Parts: sequence; structure tokens; C-alpha cells
Amino acid sequence: MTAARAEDAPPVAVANRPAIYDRVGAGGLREALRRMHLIRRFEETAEDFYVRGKSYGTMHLSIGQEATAVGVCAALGDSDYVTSTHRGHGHCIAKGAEVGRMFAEFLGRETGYCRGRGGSMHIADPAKGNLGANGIVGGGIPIAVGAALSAKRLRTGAVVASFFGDGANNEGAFHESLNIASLWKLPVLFVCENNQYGMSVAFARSTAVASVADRAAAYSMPGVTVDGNDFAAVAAAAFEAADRARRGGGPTLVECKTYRTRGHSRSDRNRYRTKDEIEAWKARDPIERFERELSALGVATAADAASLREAVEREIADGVAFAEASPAPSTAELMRDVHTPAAAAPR
Amino acid sequence: MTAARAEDAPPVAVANRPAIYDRVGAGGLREALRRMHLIRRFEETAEDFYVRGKSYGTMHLSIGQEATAVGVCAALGDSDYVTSTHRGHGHCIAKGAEVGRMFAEFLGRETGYCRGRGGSMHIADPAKGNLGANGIVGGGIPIAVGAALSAKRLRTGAVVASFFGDGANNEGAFHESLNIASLWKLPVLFVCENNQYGMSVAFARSTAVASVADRAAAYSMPGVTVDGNDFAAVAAAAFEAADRARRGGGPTLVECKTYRTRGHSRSDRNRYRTKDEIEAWKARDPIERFERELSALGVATAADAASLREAVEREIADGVAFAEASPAPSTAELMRDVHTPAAAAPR
Amino acid sequence: MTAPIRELGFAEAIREALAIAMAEDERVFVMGEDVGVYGGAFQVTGDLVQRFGEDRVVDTPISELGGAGVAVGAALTGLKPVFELQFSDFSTLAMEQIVNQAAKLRYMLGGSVSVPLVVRMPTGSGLGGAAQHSQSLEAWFAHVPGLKVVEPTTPYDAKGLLLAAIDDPDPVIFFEHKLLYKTKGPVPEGRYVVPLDRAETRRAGRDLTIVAAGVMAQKALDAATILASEGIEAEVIDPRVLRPLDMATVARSVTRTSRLLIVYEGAKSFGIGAEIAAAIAEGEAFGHLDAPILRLGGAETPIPYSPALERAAVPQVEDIVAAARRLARGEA
Amino acid sequence: MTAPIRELGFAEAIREALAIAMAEDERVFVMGEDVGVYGGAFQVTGDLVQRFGEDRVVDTPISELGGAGVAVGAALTGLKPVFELQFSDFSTLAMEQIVNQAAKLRYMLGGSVSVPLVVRMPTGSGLGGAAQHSQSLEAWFAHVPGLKVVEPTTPYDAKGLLLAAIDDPDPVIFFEHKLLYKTKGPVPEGRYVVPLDRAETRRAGRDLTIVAAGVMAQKALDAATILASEGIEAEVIDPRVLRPLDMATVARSVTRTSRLLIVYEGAKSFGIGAEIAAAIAEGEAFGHLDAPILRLGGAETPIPYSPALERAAVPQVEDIVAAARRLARGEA
Ligand SMILES: Cc1ncc(C[n+]2csc(CCOP(=O)(O)OP(=O)(O)O)c2C)c(N)n1
Ligand SMILES: Cc1ncc(C[n+]2csc(CCOP(=O)(O)OP(=O)(O)O)c2C)c(N)n1
Ligand SMILES: [Mg+2]
Ligand SMILES: [Mg+2]
Repeated sequence: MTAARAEDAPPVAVANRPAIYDRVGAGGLREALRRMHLIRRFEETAEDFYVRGKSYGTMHLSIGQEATAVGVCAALGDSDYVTSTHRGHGHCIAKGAEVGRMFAEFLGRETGYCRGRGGSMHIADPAKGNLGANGIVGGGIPIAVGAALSAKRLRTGAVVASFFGDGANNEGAFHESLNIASLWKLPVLFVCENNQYGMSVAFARSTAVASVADRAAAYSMPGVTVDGNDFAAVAAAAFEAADRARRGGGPTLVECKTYRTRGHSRSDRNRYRTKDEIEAWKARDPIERFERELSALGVATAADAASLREAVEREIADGVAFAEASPAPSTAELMRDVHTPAAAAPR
Repeated sequence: MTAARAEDAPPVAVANRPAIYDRVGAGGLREALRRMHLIRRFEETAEDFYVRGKSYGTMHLSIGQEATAVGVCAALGDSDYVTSTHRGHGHCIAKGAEVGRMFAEFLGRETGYCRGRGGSMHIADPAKGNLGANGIVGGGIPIAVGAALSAKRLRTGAVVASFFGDGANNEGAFHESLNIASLWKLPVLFVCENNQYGMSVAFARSTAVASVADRAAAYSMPGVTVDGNDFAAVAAAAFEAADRARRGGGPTLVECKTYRTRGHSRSDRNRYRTKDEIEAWKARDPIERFERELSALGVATAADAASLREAVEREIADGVAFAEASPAPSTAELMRDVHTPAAAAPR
Repeated sequence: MTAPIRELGFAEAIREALAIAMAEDERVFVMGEDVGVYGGAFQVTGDLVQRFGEDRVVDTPISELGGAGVAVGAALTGLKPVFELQFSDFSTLAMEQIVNQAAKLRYMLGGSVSVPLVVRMPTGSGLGGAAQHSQSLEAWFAHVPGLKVVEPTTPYDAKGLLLAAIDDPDPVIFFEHKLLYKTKGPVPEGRYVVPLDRAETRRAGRDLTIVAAGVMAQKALDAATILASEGIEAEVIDPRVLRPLDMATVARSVTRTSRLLIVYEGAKSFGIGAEIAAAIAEGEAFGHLDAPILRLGGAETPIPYSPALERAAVPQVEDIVAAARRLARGEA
Repeated sequence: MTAPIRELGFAEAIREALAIAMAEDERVFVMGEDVGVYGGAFQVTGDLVQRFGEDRVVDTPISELGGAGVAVGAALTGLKPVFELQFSDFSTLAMEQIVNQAAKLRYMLGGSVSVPLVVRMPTGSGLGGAAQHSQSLEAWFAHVPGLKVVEPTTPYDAKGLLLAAIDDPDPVIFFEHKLLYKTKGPVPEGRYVVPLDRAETRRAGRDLTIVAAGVMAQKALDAATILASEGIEAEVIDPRVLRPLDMATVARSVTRTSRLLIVYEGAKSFGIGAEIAAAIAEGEAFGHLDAPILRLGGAETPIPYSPALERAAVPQVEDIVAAARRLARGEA
């Protein structure tokens, strides 16, 4: 497990402590580590549900990408928004969701975030600003721009982070959205999680440019590529972009180079990549690395990390218990929520 | 008229003769001038049809943009393709279409290029490689990429020029198409006719980048901006791009800065631009300029130009007569050509 | 006290609805291509940008998918966008956001959000726009759970239905037939709404029921006048809202007239008339039918440009008269 | 000499059709997302890339609109693309090219071109894909003049219809229900075609006619078995092709059985069953009907994720049995 390795690892010089850590603060860093563990354990548990035939549909795991989700959301508050993707568990937890309601959604229960109607691919948490995972590659990008338009028009001061994959950057929706956001100087962080593949197609076979961030110039917006497995690098880029957005400086494209160590979805046979490649990336695990760093910096000792992991285990276990004890939706309510009841209407 | 002014104009130094003129050759240059006049007179006549209530639907005139259409098509042969736009009369004539059949289409006659089914917005001339004007902004761009795929796969040596406007460069279809063409190194010339407006919206209000050509970098393809009212500049860029494409070097984005001096369509009230702006661009008329240059270079004397214009007038008059004498389609044939008759099927 | 009533054009009635909604509610705004200084491709938004400013009447780039998505995102987060597509044909570029996102988000998210979005789009042929500017795609949207689909016929309804659509907490697709823009009719000043679930009987009659929406309702009324001169009394029902369809009104009428003719412009097969016919054929009214249900829909062809062909491709008054006559005289 | 017949899966039958067409004709090629080494999201293209190379089995970027447009352009200029969309839900991104371009180009250009394009797409629910991966959008495409729309039920038909679709000079939309991919059936080796204009009577019966396509035809056959045990003999007609619909076969059957039940998965209203019902209600067969025409369609809701809800949202065998029973016993 991560703990053992963290102690073997070479200590990180305090002099190298990234400036962004001061901004996040010790508590924030420990919380970030906790969320990364929570994401990892949520997904491992979800995977286990599958293996044991306990869940339905498909699922997309972000194991190996946790630093990106948590690093970006470190720069956001509850009134800021995110739009997410089919690979959205990490974004959801990073934005503050409860794993119990997520498990419940995963299992299609009435207590889930979508009352069992959405499943893994649509988990959302609007109360925390998560406008939802999305089954359509690129589908969330223009929605994020719209949320940013609301923020600007209603002067809420909110920013919006739109997560999407390297594959999504070839969708027309990407192009149209970045152009509009830049034109209207909207507070958006376009966060590309470049995990090297869009299902099975390697980045270089899908994208006619070396880095997604290079496309930012086509929209006159800053573009930056960071190591997506390095919490500090991601958080630094996210804070900078969020600061710019809040100042009225418009959107930024942040590309996080990372890797999903699991298959694309349940049905993936990994025919498009090598075991060596996967192992090499596993060796760059973002959680181990972050934990090692926090330990070297004295922000979270090995003991802190261990108790944090224990707490995560309990949270996961409680979440699973909550979800499994929750009822499935009643078919009598099949038609509920197709439309908003007149009484609930905003007007 | 153009002739008078051409003689008053300062002579062009022979030393400045653009290199591309040698490649096009004297005959080619005279033919280019002829086509530019033909386009202008076709559209003025079409406009007149409207004023006199003789035609139907809407129309989009490219008056002022003739050098772009003719300059690009100078680099193409009959087996090369173009895809065109709602503002497509110029592309069609530049690619070698007969004005008689174009007028006939314009008037919805059975002898028209689309047998009256398409009208101004769909005039096509597949025999000459013109795959058609298009009513959908950006609609022709991916089609051009597909034609280029055919050319590559069937080893025809053909290249494809895809015309589109500055407004179209914000469509998702633009992005997806340029990415694919670059990835697959397809022989496409993406020709943006940047006439400064997309209907009423000024370029800077629609496009978050200074030049459309700057977007080429996002697809790792060469991008170049030329004076679209300068035949030589357009032709030079087109030949270079076509040469590259034929060598297997992939696509190029060529942005031609130009201007439409007429309104967007019939219903335009020109509320979004000033008379001064229009007049300033009229002073940069591409035909006058080209004629002046050819005269100064001794390629087409004033007399040559005059007789060429006379020939154009006759061609227009004949075309109109042909079209007006042509029958309207019979309503008995309403259902013809929805599907390809089994006999005509390629298989 | 009732509001003064003026004669108003259909386009002006829509603009008036927009202006009322925008004046009442800061959250309402208009976005689309050339809706600002140009005033909209069909001059519907007109001078709204002068009255409400560029922040409330927003010219978008030519980006239908992005524009629709921005509207969805804005609607999700506190604004009430009215998004204009210049032609319904261009909805083909925005279907993803309209159908996969706007229509489904509330349900998919278990009722935790609403998407108060109106998408306005001109529909239909008659102006020589040819195949890519003349489609009638109402049936597509009417097939999508989560959407409401509206198509007004009169200026009065255009205004009242649009105000109801803007008030509605869920996405509403608002079709405007291009040939109606210049028609006129009485429109009260100020706010009123026409509910989004009720058909309107535009003419009473005992011999047959004609159901037709939008410009086809106008044509059906013209046909009914001619038919009346021949002694055939047609009842003309204008659904006004295609989703949800008020079939009760149609069924009541058919129960009395025993004959049903449905007129619509979109391609006949799988068009809106198919649903209306099927709903009657499976309900109580079926037993009252004295003749097969007749549908007069668009030809199974893209819309041609040439005027005579274009006319032949969609039902005209004389076609309605002929069909109604056959039906009423039992010749169908 | 007839070809040997093996048991083959539905997905394998499709792959075999692709392989035959590609081997016969250099111009035929496959393109789509992850159709290469991944073998397609539903493993339909499988090992074709190994057999035909990356030039003939082309992985596209995730660009549905661009991909469709490239396919249209290639089809216009000498190639015969078979374009795969991973889920029919994503056709919402490609409607512009499919509907405005592919379907209309020949007509719009006066017959001077053809677009020999096949678009394959998995349809329907049943795998927990939720609202954006489970739609049945057949009715949209069936409403578009210029398209043909196919939906096979058996591996035999899947292969023969796909070969016919590839042979066809015009655009064909080919729906594949996800739940059928793993079903098996007898499939002859080598080339054969199933024509694109003929319904198939899958079971003969005198008491009522059930019309259902794709997986619903399977469910209808299962229902018919149960009904037979109760003494109700249902005739099951599988249209196979939704545009053009072979209504003659349906009408002949209804003329004999006098009762019609239509089963389909897409939302009931404005769905494919509406057209089938309407066509019968307006034709000769109308006079032979002894009962209203019954439609069993999908619920008017996005497809929910939770399994029991998902099941409840679309017609199941027991629903068909119940409806057929009511209809046959005159209780409808
Ligand atoms: C519009 C659309 N096209 C295709 C798919 C099928 N699909 C789901 S995920 C995926 C790959 C996405 O790649 P990327 O954007 O890099 O995200 P990642 O899966 O790597 O996180 C594909 C093709 C989809 N869901 N939506
Ligand atoms: C997809 C689509 N959106 C909108 C329109 C309406 N429209 C027709 S031309 C035009 C402006 C196009 O601008 P640009 O691409 O710059 O070409 P230009 O008219 O300047 O030649 C618009 C908005 C359309 N035809 N298709
Ligand atoms: Mg990826
Ligand atoms: Mg322009």
C-alpha cells in the first residue's frame, strides 16, 4: 500500500516546497490527500461491485488521475461550478460529494444523487456546484460556458471548471465553446485531462497537435500543460486560471497530462497499449507521490496519512452500507421528474 | 467602368511582376480576368433579376470577392474538387461552369445545374469538380475532407479546395475537419474568404483570434493570410498549397482577406457597417486592380480587356436568353431523384 | 379591466412577448445569430438590442451547438435564455444539446435541476429556400420526452404561447412558420399567457374535423370557407402545442363529426399527423369514425427550389378542399 | 448449389457482411470511433482491421459531425463508406451531415450525384446505459425523405440487409439493437442480400397482427408463443425496413386478422408505431378493423438507469402478451 512506499521514498527538500502549498495551507493539503484517497477507494470499491456482479451498466474509472480532479477543485469553492465527464467520480468527490449518495447512484438507488435515474455516467451534485457527469463526450463544455455566462451576468463571482478528455478536444463543441468563452471573457477553466487515449485511440492518432494546450492560441487564451499527476502543478495552474477568471481576465486552457491505469470501461481489453506502458505510469502514481511529498514536508506524517486512510476506509464502508440499505426507485415513479411540477417552478 | 480607370492608373513596374504570373501564363491570366468579369456580370445580372421580381428565394452575392474564387481555382484542374458556400456563384464560375445553366438554376428551370431543384444556394457542377454550394454554413468543409480522402485512396492526384467564410470558422465542423485532414495528411486547401462579416457580425465579434490563419497552428498545418483582392497573392498561396497537397504534404489553411460590397442577402439593411467602409473597399476593387496590372504588364492591353468584356457581355446575354427560354420543371417530376434509380446505381 | 387590443403582425407579437418578459425579469435574455443590430434573419428581435442592450440581446458566433449548449448551461444556473436558431434546419447541428442535455437533464439528475430554456426557430417552406432552409422538423422534437413543442398560428397565440414558454420551467421548442411572420391579427397589450396544453377550435363544423397547426391551420381555415360554400361544414382544430398534444379536444370533435382530416407540412410519413391519426385510431373516438382517417402531409421529398415544385411538395388550400370533399362525401 | 449455413451471432453476421463487401469491392471501407484495434464499442468490427488494414478500417477522432461529413464527401466522390456511430444517441451530433447533406444531395443537385453511404448505429436500451446511451431514434430518420432506414432482427437479416445497404446507391441508416448483438441464428456463408423494401412475416396467425421490428420482434415472438398456449394465434410481422415501409404486407395481414398491435421501443408518441397505425387507419384495411389499433411504445420519459425503471420504460414480453390478450378478447 501507499504508506509503506512513502516512507522508503527519498525525502523532498523543504526548499522545494511549491509556493502553491502555502496558498492551499496544511489543512487544505491534508483534505486534498484525503479526497484523492477517497476517490481511489470509491473507484476500487465500484470496480469490486462490478466484479461481483452487483452493479449495472458500464463505468469509467479515473484511477491514476486523482491529482487532476483534486488539484483543480482545490482552487474552487462551493459556489463555483464544474461540468464533468463519463469519467466523473473523481471530479464529483473532489467537489465535495458524499460517497454514500454516489454509491447509491451507482447502484441505482432512490437515495442516489440522481435518485437512481442517472447512474455512474450522470452523477451530479448541484448543491456543491457539480452540474453533472455527462455521457456525451464534449457535452459538458458548452454547458460550462453557459454557467460562466450566468456567473458573469448575475455577478456571483463564481468560476466554472469544465473537465474533458483528450479525445473530447476534437469535438466541435470544444472549438465553439472555447471561442465563445474567450470572446465574452467568461470565467471558465477548460481542464483537459489528457490521459493519452480516447477509449482506444492514442492522442497522436486523434489530435493533430502536440499538446492540447497549444490550441489555446487559436482562441487567444492562455494555455498551459502541467503534469497531471502532480497535485502542486495542477493546483498552481488552477489557482492562476481561477484568479484570472475572477479578475475578469477570461478563460484559460489547462492541460493535465495523466493516465488512466484501468481500462476505458468494463469492456476494454487493453489491446491498444502495452503492459509496460501501464506499469510505467503506475510507478508515477499521483497519490503515492503526493503523500510522500506531504510527509517530507511535514504536512502529513506517515501516522497522519495512515489515520486519514483509515477514516477513508470507514467513510467508504459507511457509504456502501448506506447505499446497499437504500431502496431501489419504485416503478410507480417512472414518470416523475420528466417535467418540473408547476409548484416547483422558479417564476 | 473598369476600362477607363485602368488607363488612368499608375503603371505597375514590370520588375514587380509576381512570379506566380509566369506559372499561370499569359493565357491563364487573361482567362482569370475573363472569369472575374463573368462572375461580376453574372451577379449584377442576378441582382437585376431580383430587383425586377424575376427570381425567387434569396441570393448571396460575392461582388468584391472575385479575386479569391478565381485565384484559388487558377491552381486547380478539372479533376480537382471544390466545395462551396451559400455565396457560391464565384466559385462555380471560377471552376468552369457555364453561366447559362447557372442562370437557369437561378430561375428554377429544368436546364439548370440542379434542374431547378437547388436554386442559387445549391448550384453545383460535379462534372467540373464543383461538389456544390451549400446552404449550411460550414457544411461543405467535412465533405471536402471526404473528397480528399477519396482522392488519396483512389490515387487520383486530385486536390480539394474548400471555400468557407469567416463566420464558418467558428463552426464545430471547421475544427473537426481541419483536425482530420491534418492527421490523415489529406490534400485539402481550406480557403477562408474572410470578408469581415458573418451576415451582420463583425469578425472581431465572432472570432477570438486576430486571423483565421492563426488557427492553423492548432492543427499543425501551415496557415497563411493573403490579400484576397489581389489575384496574384491568392494564386501564389493556392499554388503553394496545392503543390504541397499533391506532394502528400497535407492540408493548408489559406485566409483571403476580402469584402463583400453588397449586403449579405436580399434582406440586408447594412445596419452593421458604414457607407465609408463600403466605399473604401470598393476603391480596392479586385477586378479593376487586376485589369490595371495586366495592362501595365502588357499581358492584356486595354483593347484586349475591352474585347474580353464584350465577350463576357455576350456570354451573359446568351446565358440569360438560354435560361429564360428554358422550361420550368414539371410537377409530375416532383419525386424524381429522391433516390437513385436501380439502373443508375454504381455497383 | 382588459388590455387594449391592436392589430399586430406575428413577428411583432413575438417581439412584444420577448420585450415583456425581459422587462419583467432580469434573468430573461435573447441569444442567437444576428439577433442584435441585424434584428434577426426574419426581423423578429428587431430593435430589442436598442431597448435592452447587448448583454440581453446577444449575437453569438455561428456556432449552433455551442450556442445551444451555452443556453442550456445558462438555464441550469439561474438565467432564462431564449435561443434563436435562424432556420429550424440548423437545429440539426444543435440536437445534441437540445435532446441529450436540455430535454433529459432534469430527469437524469433525479429532479434536482430545471432547464428553463426556450428555443425559437422558423420552420417550413414557401420562400424559395430550397431543401436546407425549408424543412418542417416538428415531429422530431415532438418525439422527445422532456421537451414541450409549440407552434402558434395567430399573432395572439404567438405572444401568449411565447410568454407561457418563457414562464415554463422546462425546455420549450417554439416553431414559427416563416409564412406567418407578416400576417396580422388582434393582440392585447401587456402580459397574458396561452396555456401550453390546450388545442383551439378555430372554426366549428359538423361534417368533418380538420386538424392543422401553424400555417396549415390558416390554409385549413381558407379551405373551410370554400367548403362551406359547397355546404360542407368543417371543424378546424389548431393544436397549438404538439407536445403535449391535447388529443381530448380532437377526440371530442371527431366523436361528433365522425371524419378526420389531418394536414401538416412535414413529410407525410412519420410526421405529426401520424401521431394524431394513431391516437384517434386507438382511442374511444375510433368507434365513431365513419371513414378512414385522412392525412395530407408533405411529399416524401426534400423541398425543391423551383416555385411550382415547392408548392406541389406541401399541402395547399385546394388540396385540403379536395381531400375534405372526398372525405365528407364518403369518396375516400 | 446453396451456401453452407452456420449458426452465427448477430454481431458476427454484420462483420461477415462487412468483410464480404470489402473483399469484393475496394471502394468499400469502414470508418468510426474505435472500429480498429479496439474492434468497435460492441465488438462488431472485431478483427477487420487485421484483415483489411488501417486504410480500410479507419479509426476517426471523436468527431461525429466531421466523421459523418467525411463519409458523405467520400461517398460523393467514388468511395463507399460504412460509418459507425458508437451509439445512436450520438447521431444528434451528426444530423446535419446525415439529414441536410447525405439525404438531400442527390435531389438538391438534380440527380447529378449519389451518396452511397451506410451509417450503422446501435440503438435501444437494456444495458443500463441511461438516458444518453439508450435512445431509440428510428422515427427521426424514418421521417427524412432521401434516407432508407433498416433495422434487422435476426443474424440472417442483419447480414443480408447490410449487404443490400452497402450495394444501395443512396444513404442507408442501419440500426442495430444492442440486445441483439449476442443472439444467434442460421446464416449462410458468402453473399446474399435481403431486399430493402420487404417486411417479413415471422409467424402466421389469425387472431391479431403484431408489428414489431428489431428486438421488439423477438419479444413479440416470445409473446406469441405464450399467447398460443392460451389459444390466441398472433401473426408477427417484422418490417425490417422502416423507410420505405412495406405497409402492403401489414395491410394484408390486418385484413385477415382484423386486429392490430404495434410494438416499439422509442417513445410512444410520434414514434414508428404512429406511422404504422396511421397508414392502416387511412387505408383499405381500416374497414376490416374490429377494434381500435393498439400501440405499445416506450414510456414518455428519458430512459432511466435503475434496472427496474429501465425495464418499465419499454415494452416487455408480458406487456405484449397482456395487450394482445385484451385486443384479441375485445377488451381494448
Ligand atoms: C459524443 C460521443 N462520442 C463518443 C462517445 C463514446 N465514448 C465514450 S468515452 C470515449 C472516449 C473519450 O475519450 P477522452 O475524451 O479522452 O476521455 P477519457 O475516456 O480518456 O477520460 C468515447 C469515444 C461518447 N460517449 N460521446
Ligand atoms: C449552420 C448555419 N447557420 C447559420 C446560417 C445562416 N447564415 C447564412 S450565411 C451566414 C453568414 C455566414 O458568414 P460567413 O461564413 O462569413 O460567410 P459570408 O456570408 O460572409 O460569405 C449565416 C449566419 C446557415 N445558413 N447555416
Ligand atoms: Mg482520454
Ligand atoms: Mg463572412
